[in-house]
Amino acid sequence: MMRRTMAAAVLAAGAVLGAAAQSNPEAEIAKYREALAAGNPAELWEARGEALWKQKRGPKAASLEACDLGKGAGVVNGAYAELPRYFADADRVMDLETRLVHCMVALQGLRFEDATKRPFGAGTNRSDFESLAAWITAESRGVTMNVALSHPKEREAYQLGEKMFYFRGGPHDFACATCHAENSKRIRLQDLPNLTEKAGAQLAYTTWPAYRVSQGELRTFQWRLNDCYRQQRFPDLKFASDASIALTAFLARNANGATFNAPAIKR
Amino acid sequence: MKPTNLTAVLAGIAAIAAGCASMSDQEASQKALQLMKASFNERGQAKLERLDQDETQKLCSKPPAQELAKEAAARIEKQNLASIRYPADGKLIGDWKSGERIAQNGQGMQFNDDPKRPSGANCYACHQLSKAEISYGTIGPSLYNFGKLRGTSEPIQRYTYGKVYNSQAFTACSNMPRFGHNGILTEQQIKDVTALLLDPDSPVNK
Amino acid sequence: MNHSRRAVLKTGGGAGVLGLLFAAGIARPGEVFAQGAGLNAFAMKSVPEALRALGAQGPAVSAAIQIKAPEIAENGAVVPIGIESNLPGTESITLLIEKNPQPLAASFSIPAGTEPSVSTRVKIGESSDVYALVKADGKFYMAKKEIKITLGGCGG
Amino acid sequence: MADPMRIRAAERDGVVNVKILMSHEMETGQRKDGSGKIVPAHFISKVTATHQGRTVLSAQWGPAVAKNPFLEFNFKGGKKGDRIAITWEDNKGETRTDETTIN
Repeated sequence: MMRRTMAAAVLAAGAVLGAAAQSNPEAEIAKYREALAAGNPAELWEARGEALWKQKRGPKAASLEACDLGKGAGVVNGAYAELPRYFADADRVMDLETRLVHCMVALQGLRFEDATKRPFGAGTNRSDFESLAAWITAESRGVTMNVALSHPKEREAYQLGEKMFYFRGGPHDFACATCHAENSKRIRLQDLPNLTEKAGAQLAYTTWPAYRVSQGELRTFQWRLNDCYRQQRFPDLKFASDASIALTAFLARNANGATFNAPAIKR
Repeated sequence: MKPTNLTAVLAGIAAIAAGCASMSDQEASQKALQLMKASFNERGQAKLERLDQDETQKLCSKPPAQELAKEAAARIEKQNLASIRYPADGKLIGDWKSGERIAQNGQGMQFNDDPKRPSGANCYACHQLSKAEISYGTIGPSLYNFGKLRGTSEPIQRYTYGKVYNSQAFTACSNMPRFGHNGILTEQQIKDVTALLLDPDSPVNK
Repeated sequence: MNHSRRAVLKTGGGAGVLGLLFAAGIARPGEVFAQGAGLNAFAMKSVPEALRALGAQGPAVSAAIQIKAPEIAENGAVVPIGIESNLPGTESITLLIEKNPQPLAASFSIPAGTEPSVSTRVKIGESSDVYALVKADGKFYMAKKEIKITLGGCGG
Repeated sequence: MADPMRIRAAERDGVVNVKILMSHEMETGQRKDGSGKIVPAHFISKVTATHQGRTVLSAQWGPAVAKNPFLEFNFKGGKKGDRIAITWEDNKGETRTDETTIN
């Protein structure tokens, strides 16, 4: 099956080669992306993440298997498609990373500062969060996005996230909306999803985490927000911060109804 | 669904959502700012002051479907027009080759950038300029043949320099950074970018 | 795995190792070629030098070799490239990237029963011609394709 | 220690398609780290694939192969249930072998 798909992709690639190539960069880029999809190194992170989830760690020598991601203790399948959500035990809306930190502290006995030391990995200095997120999100592949706004704190997070989305600041006057509020725009050759519209919001949110070939790293949605703000010339968005959760809540909720399809592979 | 429709729907959702939380738009703006101030760390040259908006930024922090009042737009343009400083030597056209390098460079002012190195303008991120560079963005209009179409008269030179210096002087809530006003580019760099756009020898006009 | 051979590889670390291996009687010329490229070829700084090190000067251009790769890559850090040879008796497939500091990227030896077609992903520093070198029935053949590398994203 | 590879081997009409992902930095030896120091070259230099003990592909790589390498090839003669083993060895002498079953 996989072989047939690959063969078809290669055939399709061969057919277009030479003909329309020069005049159609978009088609060539599409081919580039298709060829990459044949083998996604995100799988290497998924394997590490599953092992981490089950490994006994921390002062309490406990695994994360009893962690409640919102669908009951230890239920991973489909959990990511309903995050961020309100957790009564913390009286707070939490996204995946924040919830994982909560569990590392509560179950494994780690201190918050130690647990959050390395939100994003670089080379062999890997982030546990990126590996865990790779595996946990993979367990929601094919699941319909269903982020609730039933608790007042969920509604507040959504509303504040929306405000953040349009907030212009910094020396460049950039907001999220500068690049992500119109259809069919691109930066350099990269298509920019219109996050104010259902289709764009769905496509964007359901394809993170992703293996970023430009970095050779698996990156999470939280990383995506952090790095967008860096490029917006804002200060450094804190890992597992309330602003980060609010913006995630806004964008995740707008993706409701779409089928989750990550970890993906991107430029 | 058209963006305007959806924004209306979203606004509707937000309104319903706000129902019991009963946060007015202004309250939400204030609360979001507090939230952001508590959720960002200063890093490198990016201080928390960057979250303090000027009036232009404040007025422009709104969904595109929410129309900006005519009077507000006029105020933004007037204020920003007044900020433009033209070069004392009266020369607005620099070196287009240097302008091309500035247009290609996307570095500068990020928390991981060296503040001692000059910033780029990253024009190609949003605009088509020369024919040779196929990797260009479309957030802004194509500027290919910018000078060829407009000529290089004194008013065109002043408009071009001024637009790069402070885009909001001509279009309120433009997406384009105010390169001179906010100190992203130096006077010489703006001259060079102006040359890239207007010089007949520049690849933009070939 | 031959342990004594690995020990030599460890201490050698790249260029010049091939001569050492021959001298030590560990590698036979036939074996190295059967595995594709001579090790010192990887250190060469140009395509002609690399070809010489591989004993493959003046390979004939062949339409029976296909390079399957996008003409434009969004990022040079990962460029997918497949090479397929339709030459009978294909023994090895070698990939060279002209503008890379060391053009020789990878070499595959194809035993009988294995299809003369491999896919991998390489780094390409800037827009460049890439070459596929195929050894078939003892002779060398070559094909070429240009790959453009674009600048991406916000540039930061 | 290096992480396991992900290997997929699928037989169809007598041809086995093998896809491999390896976890490796593939440092070129030309990149500088944050402090401006050259990061030493560290890359997989040799890959061998065997089917029931017989070599079905061997490769020599330089540092231009992309980080977290991907390799795909096809060979004849494998059956469902047969074992495929992949071994890589890098320029520092580290090595790793993983196996999978053809399906």
